[in-house]
Amino acid sequence: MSILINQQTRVICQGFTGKQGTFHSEQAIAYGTHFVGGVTPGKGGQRHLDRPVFDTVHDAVRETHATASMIYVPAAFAADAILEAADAGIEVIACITEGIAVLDMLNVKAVLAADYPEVRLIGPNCPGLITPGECKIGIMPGAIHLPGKIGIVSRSGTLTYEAVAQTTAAGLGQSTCVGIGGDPIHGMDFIDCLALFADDAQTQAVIMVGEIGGNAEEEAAHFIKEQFNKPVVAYIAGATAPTGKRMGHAGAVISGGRGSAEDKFRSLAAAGVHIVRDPTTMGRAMAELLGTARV
Amino acid sequence: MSILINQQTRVICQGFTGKQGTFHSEQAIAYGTHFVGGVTPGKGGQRHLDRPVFDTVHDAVRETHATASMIYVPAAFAADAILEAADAGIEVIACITEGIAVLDMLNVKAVLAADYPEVRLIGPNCPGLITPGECKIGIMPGAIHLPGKIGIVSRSGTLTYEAVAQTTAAGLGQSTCVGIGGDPIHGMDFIDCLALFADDAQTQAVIMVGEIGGNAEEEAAHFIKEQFNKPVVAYIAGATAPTGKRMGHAGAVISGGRGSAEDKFRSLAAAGVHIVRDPTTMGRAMAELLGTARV
Amino acid sequence: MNLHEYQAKALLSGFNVPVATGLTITHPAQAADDQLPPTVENKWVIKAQIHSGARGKAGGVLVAHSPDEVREKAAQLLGKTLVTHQTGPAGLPVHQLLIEPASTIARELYLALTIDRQAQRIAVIASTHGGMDIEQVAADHPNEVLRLHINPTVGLMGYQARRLGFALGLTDAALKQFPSVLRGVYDAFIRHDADLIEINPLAILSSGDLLAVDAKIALDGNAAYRQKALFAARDVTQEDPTEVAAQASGLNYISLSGEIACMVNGAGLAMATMDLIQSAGGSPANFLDVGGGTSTEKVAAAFKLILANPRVTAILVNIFGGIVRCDLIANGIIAAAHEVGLTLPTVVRLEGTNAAEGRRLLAQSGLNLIAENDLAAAAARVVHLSHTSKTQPVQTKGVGA
Amino acid sequence: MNLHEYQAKALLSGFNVPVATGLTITHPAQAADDQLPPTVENKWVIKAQIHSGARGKAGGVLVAHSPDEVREKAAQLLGKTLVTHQTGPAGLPVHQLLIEPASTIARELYLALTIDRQAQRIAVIASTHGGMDIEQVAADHPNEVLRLHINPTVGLMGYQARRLGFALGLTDAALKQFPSVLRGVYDAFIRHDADLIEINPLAILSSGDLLAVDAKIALDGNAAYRQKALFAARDVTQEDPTEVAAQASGLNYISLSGEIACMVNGAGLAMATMDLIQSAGGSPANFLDVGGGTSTEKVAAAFKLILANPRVTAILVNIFGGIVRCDLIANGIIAAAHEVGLTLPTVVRLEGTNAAEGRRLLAQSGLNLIAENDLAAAAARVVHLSHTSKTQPVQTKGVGA
Repeated sequence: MSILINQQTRVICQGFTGKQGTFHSEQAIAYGTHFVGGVTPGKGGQRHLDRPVFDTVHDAVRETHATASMIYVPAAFAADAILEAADAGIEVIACITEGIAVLDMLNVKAVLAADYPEVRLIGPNCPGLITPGECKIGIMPGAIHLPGKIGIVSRSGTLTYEAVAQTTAAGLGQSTCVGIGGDPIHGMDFIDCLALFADDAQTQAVIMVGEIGGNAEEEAAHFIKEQFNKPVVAYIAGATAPTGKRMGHAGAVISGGRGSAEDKFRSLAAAGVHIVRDPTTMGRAMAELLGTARV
Repeated sequence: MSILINQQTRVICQGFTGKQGTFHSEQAIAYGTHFVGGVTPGKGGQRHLDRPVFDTVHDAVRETHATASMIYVPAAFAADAILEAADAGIEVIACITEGIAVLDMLNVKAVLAADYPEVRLIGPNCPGLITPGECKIGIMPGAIHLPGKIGIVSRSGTLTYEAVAQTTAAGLGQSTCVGIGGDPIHGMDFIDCLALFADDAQTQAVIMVGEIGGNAEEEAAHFIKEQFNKPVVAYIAGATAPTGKRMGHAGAVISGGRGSAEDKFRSLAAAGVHIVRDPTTMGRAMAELLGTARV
Repeated sequence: MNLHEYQAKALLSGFNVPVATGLTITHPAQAADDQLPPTVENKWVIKAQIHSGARGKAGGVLVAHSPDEVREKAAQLLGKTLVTHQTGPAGLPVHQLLIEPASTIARELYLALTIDRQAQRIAVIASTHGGMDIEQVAADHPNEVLRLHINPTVGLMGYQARRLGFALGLTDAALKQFPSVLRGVYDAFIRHDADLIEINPLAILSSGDLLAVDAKIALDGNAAYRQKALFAARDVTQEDPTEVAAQASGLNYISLSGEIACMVNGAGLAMATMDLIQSAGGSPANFLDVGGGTSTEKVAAAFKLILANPRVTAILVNIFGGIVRCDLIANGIIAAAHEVGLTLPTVVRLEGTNAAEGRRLLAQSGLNLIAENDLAAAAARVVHLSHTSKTQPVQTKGVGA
Repeated sequence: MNLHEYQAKALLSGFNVPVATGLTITHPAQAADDQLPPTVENKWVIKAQIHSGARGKAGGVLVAHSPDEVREKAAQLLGKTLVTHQTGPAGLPVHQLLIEPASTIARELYLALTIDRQAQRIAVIASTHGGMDIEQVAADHPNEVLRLHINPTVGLMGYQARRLGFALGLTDAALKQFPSVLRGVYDAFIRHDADLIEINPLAILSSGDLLAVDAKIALDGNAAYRQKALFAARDVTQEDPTEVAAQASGLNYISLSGEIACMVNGAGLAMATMDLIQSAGGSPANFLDVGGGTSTEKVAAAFKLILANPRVTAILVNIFGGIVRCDLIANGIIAAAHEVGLTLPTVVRLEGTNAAEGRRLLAQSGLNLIAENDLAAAAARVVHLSHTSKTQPVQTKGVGA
């Protein structure tokens, strides 16, 4: 099953003919993704990577019946690209672009909520998402993944790869991995992903990778306690980060004593989540948890 | 039962101490409306019509637990007043004010949809609504009403009174009468009212009073055909109005051959609505229809 | 409120919409050699500034090939009354002309923004069929009229402009310019509370550049309080003088072609009254909504408007007193009837608050006012009186006239 | 990016937020008699312009009663380094002073706008407890911190401003002025892509008027491309020089107080690496995210930043090669190690794409680079090396130094 994307997902790329778009589209195609074309305004009618190029996402959807898009356009144009995809009927939009202004994202979220409530936005400033062996939309290295039973949802990029590599090493594999991104205003959140994992038969357990700052992990803890019944392993990065210092991701700021790693670990533990304080043990902890769960 | 408002409805007035607000608040109180106070910024703490005055709707709601508001503030401030009421938790907002700019109303509707989807806005540029014998919020003459079984929904003001007087004369009476207003962008529409009448045990049938222009009546016809099971009598004003001339209400413009009275009569008749072409026969037609219905 | 073409273009130009450099004149002498906009080929277009489209077919758009010819053609047009299919048979007077250099047009597009009340959004409408009536295009080629809606949170988005540009088949300079033109029109719409902005045609010149060759702007009357400069530029010579006078008195009046005048409170009831007159065999002379807070002065003003129409043979007053008390209305009618010297047969139907007292006052007034409680009967009566009135003069007991 | 108080006030003044007329100087002589802002009572306030609050307690705000005293106090402050509880022990240098006339303050309010990421809206925060740390107020008097959110479609509404004005207990002039002040702050926030605008205190003067006595603005770094003028006014003297240098190289570096440097790709993995160092008994010297498209130049720049910190005793490089291939990273590390003359013990963990080849390259490089496949082992190793390195110099086979 998996969530959000699978072998049937018809993927396009916005910013297709740019350097980033080209490279990651090539990777997606090489991974076996059902990749049907791309969009670069003004290059409609050309071919690129043996796929058609369109001037607009509407054209691309009309011609290819695409249902998912990965966005690599520059930050100044990314809000426009997200709304173009939504307006054209794209269901899953992964915006990889980093550096989008916060006010732009506030507007994007307001418009999505008002006009396109069904659209699933992943990111921005995220690695994207992958259903191993089926569909890769983003910048993650495909080779470390293994089709399997663990859903992974993470605010971090390379730290997601750790979780992936560890679950692959443990032979558990992944159902779908979603990097939700580190920006303060972003699309799908932990809870949105957990809700999908809850209904996905392939997903037997979830690894959640959080960061200091905000309170998305606390909200996720509440959700898990109330209505999520599969085992969850969680790690929160930033226990040693000093208060008030920015740690790369704009979202990762501890403000006013809230959002610390300790707060988050505590909330998650109280919700019955198996917390790990050592990021190298996520896969092992999950294997043990599922081993125990099987008894 | 009735819809939207009844004896329990706690009503305030925005623009309470103004000339219009004062007059219509007095009328509402005299009618027996559960009228709990009003709002005029800067006059908080005073009393008016033996009711408390508040600086803000939030204050009024906190102190009086008001659930409905009637708005008589000038057009330039009416959009603000509507959103203030919604933000303060008012459930039923009747905006009597006419002359609100269209762009203001576009924004009001967008914000209501996004942030206050439960709020019921009636108007603007409307006579308000009344549940006879229980609660009067608006400018309609209370005396012509009779508690009874007919729901009335109308785009017109005085023409609503015709429908009321006729159903009173016929001894049928009214459950609730809603004047939805004639502006191009407004709150509750025919369909919204019909949906409430459908679930209201007191309402046995509905009189719908439409006008030329727009296609709200055509949409209502579709709704009635699909899912409304009570008898409906409908009259559309403007059969003799020439194309393209404005007939007072900004909404009443025939544009491009659509929205004519004939179009509307035809749609409604096709939906099983009993149409009357003589506005003096709405009450009689309803009495006959219900007489027949009883057999 | 409508703007003239020259006003619309001046407004749009402020939002970087490309328009020709034009000269607006009210007298041929103003088109002096050194005032005329420069042209490449000594060719000017002279356009009558009236509140109507389809001016070309009505002879309202002329071409001249020399400054002398410009003045000659201008003299022909100024003071003329133009009748188009939009003006009605009375036509509209030409008091102002817009003189522009002629352009070499490669293609004509249609572009408009308006309020879509169903979508509750501002709608952009565009078509490759420019220079003709868009309603006709919509009827003939429904798939070639492009529509999209603007979310008020973000306004016009770049992708929307791009999408339309590609869909209109634009290339090169026009493709690059189009988003800025559309942005300008949108900004003008929002900033100035427009109901409609229509550029028809939006031309692609032979140079490849875009040019708004004609422009029409209608403004939201409800926003007059915050668009004072534009509303101050209203040209009432382009409107029905009776309707203008009505507005000045706070009345909503529209001239119609029949002979039975009516005076009603409420727009819906006024339309219903017209419908009743028609179905009773008469023909309404006007729509007249006296509104809510009806005073003696307003009623008097309303009678004056009605009586200024020589076709009127009878009057129907239909008041459903709500907040307004019928006795006060009756007093207003009586005072107004005296003031204006009412001689035409007048049927008065008063219903609602204090209706009985109102009827009593009318009956005792000594005026030729026929009270009818029943609206249907009132309509039948006024139609009957109208027919009688056409054949024989009516005796009145009024003090006036 | 943070603005100085004087920059923030100049910006806000352009949006009609009332601020005192001030003089900004970099040298005492600039505070000439005829340059000083006029005062009623010959009383000036001299404020150090540093990127920190709580300047008063740190001696950064002085009062003077004559122009001579102004210059004297200015001379005391300029060139000083101020340490507040927000600056860290190193403090911040004072290069600029803002001199304002002293005001007679009746009450102090707090007003701020910021992004509420949970509500996904701009939030307005206000309190009657002005002039103090709002987080402390929120802790002590949670009910006296007012919050409301702004819908992006309509922006700040009139009712919101009125409501806050009444809730703050404003009367008379202040009540009337407040909506315009809040509107100004909101417009400035939107127009200039702020992250935070804080006016603390917003004073009610004894005259009854409002005055922004202090102002703090932080801008959204992601919006730098469209706020060029403001970002050009960035004062890097107020920032950690290493962090500034890192940004110039496209690196994200934050100085910390420990002795084990780390170089990681990805912010989350970088934090996780710090956590691991700590739990292994070490203490991280920095946060360093080399980002995605890591080049030899970037790796070299990263090593230079790390080595510029004299406290560093060992280095942990942790790269999870995704799109970036580990063999390329290894080559970058080798080249950089040669270039900068790397002598400190360095543990390198390479994982992901082409990791094996990367490890082979490191092993053959002849450099003192210790490869560890396992991240936990790498952390333990670097902590061990760090302890050793403190007591005895490390022998390196490097070509540099």
